[in-house]
Amino acid sequence: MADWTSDEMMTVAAARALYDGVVCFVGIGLPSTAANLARRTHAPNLVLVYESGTLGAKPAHLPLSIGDGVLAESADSVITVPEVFNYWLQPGRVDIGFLGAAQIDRFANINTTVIGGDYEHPKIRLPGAGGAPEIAASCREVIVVVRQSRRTFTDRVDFVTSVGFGAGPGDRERLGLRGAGPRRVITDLGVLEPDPDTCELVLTHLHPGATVEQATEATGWPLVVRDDLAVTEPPTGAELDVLRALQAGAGGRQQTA
Amino acid sequence: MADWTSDEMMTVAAARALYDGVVCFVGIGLPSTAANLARRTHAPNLVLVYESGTLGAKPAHLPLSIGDGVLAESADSVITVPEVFNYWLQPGRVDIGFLGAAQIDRFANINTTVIGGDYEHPKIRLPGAGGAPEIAASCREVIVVVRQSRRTFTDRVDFVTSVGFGAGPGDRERLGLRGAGPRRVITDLGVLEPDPDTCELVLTHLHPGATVEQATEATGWPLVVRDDLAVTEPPTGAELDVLRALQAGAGGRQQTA
Amino acid sequence: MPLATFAGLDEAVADLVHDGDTVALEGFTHLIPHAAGHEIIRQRRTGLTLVRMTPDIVYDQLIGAGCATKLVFSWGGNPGVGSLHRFRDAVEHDWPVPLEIEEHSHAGMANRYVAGASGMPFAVLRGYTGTDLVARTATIKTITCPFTGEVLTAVPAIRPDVTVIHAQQADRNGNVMMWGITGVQKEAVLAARQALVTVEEVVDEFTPRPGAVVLPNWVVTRVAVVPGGAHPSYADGYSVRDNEYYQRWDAISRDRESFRSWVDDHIMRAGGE
Amino acid sequence: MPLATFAGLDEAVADLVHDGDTVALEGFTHLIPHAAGHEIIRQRRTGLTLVRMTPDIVYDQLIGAGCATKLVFSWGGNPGVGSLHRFRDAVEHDWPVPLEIEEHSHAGMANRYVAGASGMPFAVLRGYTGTDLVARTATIKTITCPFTGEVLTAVPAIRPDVTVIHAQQADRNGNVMMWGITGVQKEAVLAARQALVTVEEVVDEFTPRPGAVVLPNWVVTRVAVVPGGAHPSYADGYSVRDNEYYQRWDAISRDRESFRSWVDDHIMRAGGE
Repeated sequence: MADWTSDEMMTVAAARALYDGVVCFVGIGLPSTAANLARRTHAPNLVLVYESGTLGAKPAHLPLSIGDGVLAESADSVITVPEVFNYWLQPGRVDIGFLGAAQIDRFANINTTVIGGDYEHPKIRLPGAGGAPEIAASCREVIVVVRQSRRTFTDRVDFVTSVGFGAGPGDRERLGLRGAGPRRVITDLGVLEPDPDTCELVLTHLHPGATVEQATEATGWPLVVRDDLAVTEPPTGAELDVLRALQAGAGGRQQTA
Repeated sequence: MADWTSDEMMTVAAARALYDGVVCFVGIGLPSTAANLARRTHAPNLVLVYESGTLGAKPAHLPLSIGDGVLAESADSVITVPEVFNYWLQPGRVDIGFLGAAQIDRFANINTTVIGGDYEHPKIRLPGAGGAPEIAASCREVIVVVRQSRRTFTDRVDFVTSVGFGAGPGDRERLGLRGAGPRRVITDLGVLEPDPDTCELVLTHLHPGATVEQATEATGWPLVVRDDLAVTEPPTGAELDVLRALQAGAGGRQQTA
Repeated sequence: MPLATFAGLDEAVADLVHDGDTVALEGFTHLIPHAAGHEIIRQRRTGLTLVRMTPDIVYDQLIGAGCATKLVFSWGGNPGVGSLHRFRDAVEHDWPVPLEIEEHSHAGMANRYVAGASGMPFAVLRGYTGTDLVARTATIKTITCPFTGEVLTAVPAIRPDVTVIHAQQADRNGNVMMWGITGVQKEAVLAARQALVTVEEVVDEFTPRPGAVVLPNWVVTRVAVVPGGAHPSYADGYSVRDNEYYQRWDAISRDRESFRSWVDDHIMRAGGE
Repeated sequence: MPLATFAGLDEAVADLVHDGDTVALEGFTHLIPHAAGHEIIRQRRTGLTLVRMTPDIVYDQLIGAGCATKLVFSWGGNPGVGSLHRFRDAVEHDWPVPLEIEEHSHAGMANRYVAGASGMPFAVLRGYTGTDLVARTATIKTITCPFTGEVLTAVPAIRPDVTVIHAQQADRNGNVMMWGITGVQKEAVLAARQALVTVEEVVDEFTPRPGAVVLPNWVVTRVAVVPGGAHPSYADGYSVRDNEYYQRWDAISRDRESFRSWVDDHIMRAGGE
């Protein structure tokens, strides 16, 4: 019985996907946790960009919102929201964009808009696009972090909010999207990566304890498993210590300030 | 014999053209002198905007350049040059724009680009447009300050750098220029204003001591003199005191700082 | 040009916000003008087109109270908590009234405000390409670069009838200063025909601060002094974000009746803020 | 991404500025990178396309020294003094070499830098309409709003091979901070493929300041420490503008021979700054 949860494994795997010194566009929640974990472990020079306008934020604790005071105080520079998108994201200055998803399909297209029904009267109205469409288009590469389930991993998304590989090979180029698109999808079960030829998401890593059957069961299309399927290194004690300290201290200052 | 010069009269007349509380786009030189004179006399709430990015500058002494430190230190807000033009001038937030001219024609079109020869090899290469074309287009109204001579007041300018009334009535509307255009042209001899019907510059004021003959002689087109030709009030002692103090102190801080 | 004048929040909202207006309340997590939103509910405004990049609980409240018939936005959620239940109920079940939506991305909305602030009818960006938003949102079109032939995206300017923001300070002349994360508020104010600013306090003179944004009194219409007017959002230097409130809102807003009694107790009977 | 590195000014110019490059030296009266301009002359660069909103005496020097074959600009004069005699001599009499000009307005140039910084091929503005610049400058075109049908003006992005600016401070990691009037320098740096920044000094840590602009080390290529590198322009907090120098330049530059001997004495023999 592992002494860590599948969510902790997912967060640690996401943190490891960030190399030191890259510029990372961070959304609140798990991406922010993973990015701050990476900055405190193997990637001390990670540059965090939050869409609220903080460039190079170095929060002493996990921010609970995209606009926490701690982000502004610790940033190299606080800029306007139009500048974040026009001067920094749009020209391709951001190396890695972190995205979540309510639905993701076999070509890594993402839906965060509506599920079921029709657009005007959907069964589930989701928050919408936010910064995601342009993050997915303009970052040099994208990492998706999402819990794996048949409801989430659908053959086709109900609504394309952010483009992964569209309908397959060549679509990003046809659409003139400058970034390379999703490089990996990190879940609570393992890691999926786009097949270099088909652009379809295939299973490349299983987290310790997870099985191919679980992953297949949690995927809404016939999941291809790569021959060289690897097992993720389990979280190290150091990673877990930092992660749990981060989460214990989350927003602490907010309460006490 | 007047105890003031024609340049002092011109500057005082320009200052009087600024009402209290208006927003004024100021270029360096005589316009800046006139605007600062107005702010120290009848228009204490005049808002000075310099193209270097200082909104609401209140210089303690006359700046010698558009980007003097004293402008930034005394401004309500220092903004970027793109913001000056896009957020403040372009939307028509500036009431009055002050322009000079190397040539000005009967329809108040202004040339600050080239004189004589052809464009590639002109007889005289002037500095060029700077902010003038958009100041002339977007300010609610424009005031031109220029010494009057036959070389400067030409029937047609060699090059239209900034549009006054184009070829005559209706042209500004046809061009989609949103400001009203030149309201008056203040010279060392008097004041010219566009005729409401023809848009042609006609003589409406003479400064004390100047004659219609001088004005006609110094104008490159048959100068129409308005029936109700008025004589400008001479500079008051107070105006001259403030003006001379301003000019004596010009840039003083620059030297001593 | 007309200069900003001071007024009570109730008077300012009565003057500047009318039924059917297009109204933008901006503030990016920080400096969200909640008190002004509550006053709009209190004055029972209807038929509003509400504009905001990140409609969160203040818009959930306005929508649930029936003030809005249209929402122009790019992300509608309770940050860090989950759904906006009143927003969802309006879109999914037309309760209390049908809510038309005009949906964009953050990049598109930010550029629409920039175009409005710049006196331009539209803005150009790299955005939306390949997404289903292009088909769903009429205010997304393509435009071709006249120099390179490249095809890009155009979005129209946003020009609110009134923009409402919360700032830290005004001086006695009605100039406004805000600092910290200032988001898109300057553009939202400059894009609007009129602007209402609620402030924490009035000071004799501004102290220059790193990252401070000053809005001169000739681009502000009314200033209302409302200490804590951003709560449960915060004002850097004056308050911290009340994260529990955002969490509590999830339960309050889940159910129509509990929402209605919250409005009665906390807005209608509460009186001005 | 590659991070800024420190180098001597001579080495930095040798690395980043090549014959035939498009080079922008920016600085709006304040923070003009004169020393870097002199180093470019010293290294006898030729065939440069020089870009600058307000070419003043540093560009008069570069042009007179024969470094440039094209100038992209919006106002070329000696502020508060008069003509740029070397610029005029080049345009009027092809001396020392013919100078092609691409002439814009300030609004157009500012927007061209914004487009470059934004990764866009062009920018849209209200500008130039009715002026003779439209016929003379190929990089001014019209564009129609896809929503309103209104006809506006388009100008292409400026993308310099290298932008050179002067700032007050760098920290030891090569991040750059400038304050005071910062003009269009941020946009000019972000629009360029590479950026060279000369600074007054290196500090351990930046002190946050009102109006300060910070350029992170991942958008700067080289930092060269050149105290007084803006002279006769100034660096707020370090120096004041040397207005006499601008006045003296009028006489020095009026005559080809006096200019040439000035270059020999003050640039070539002077050695690095």
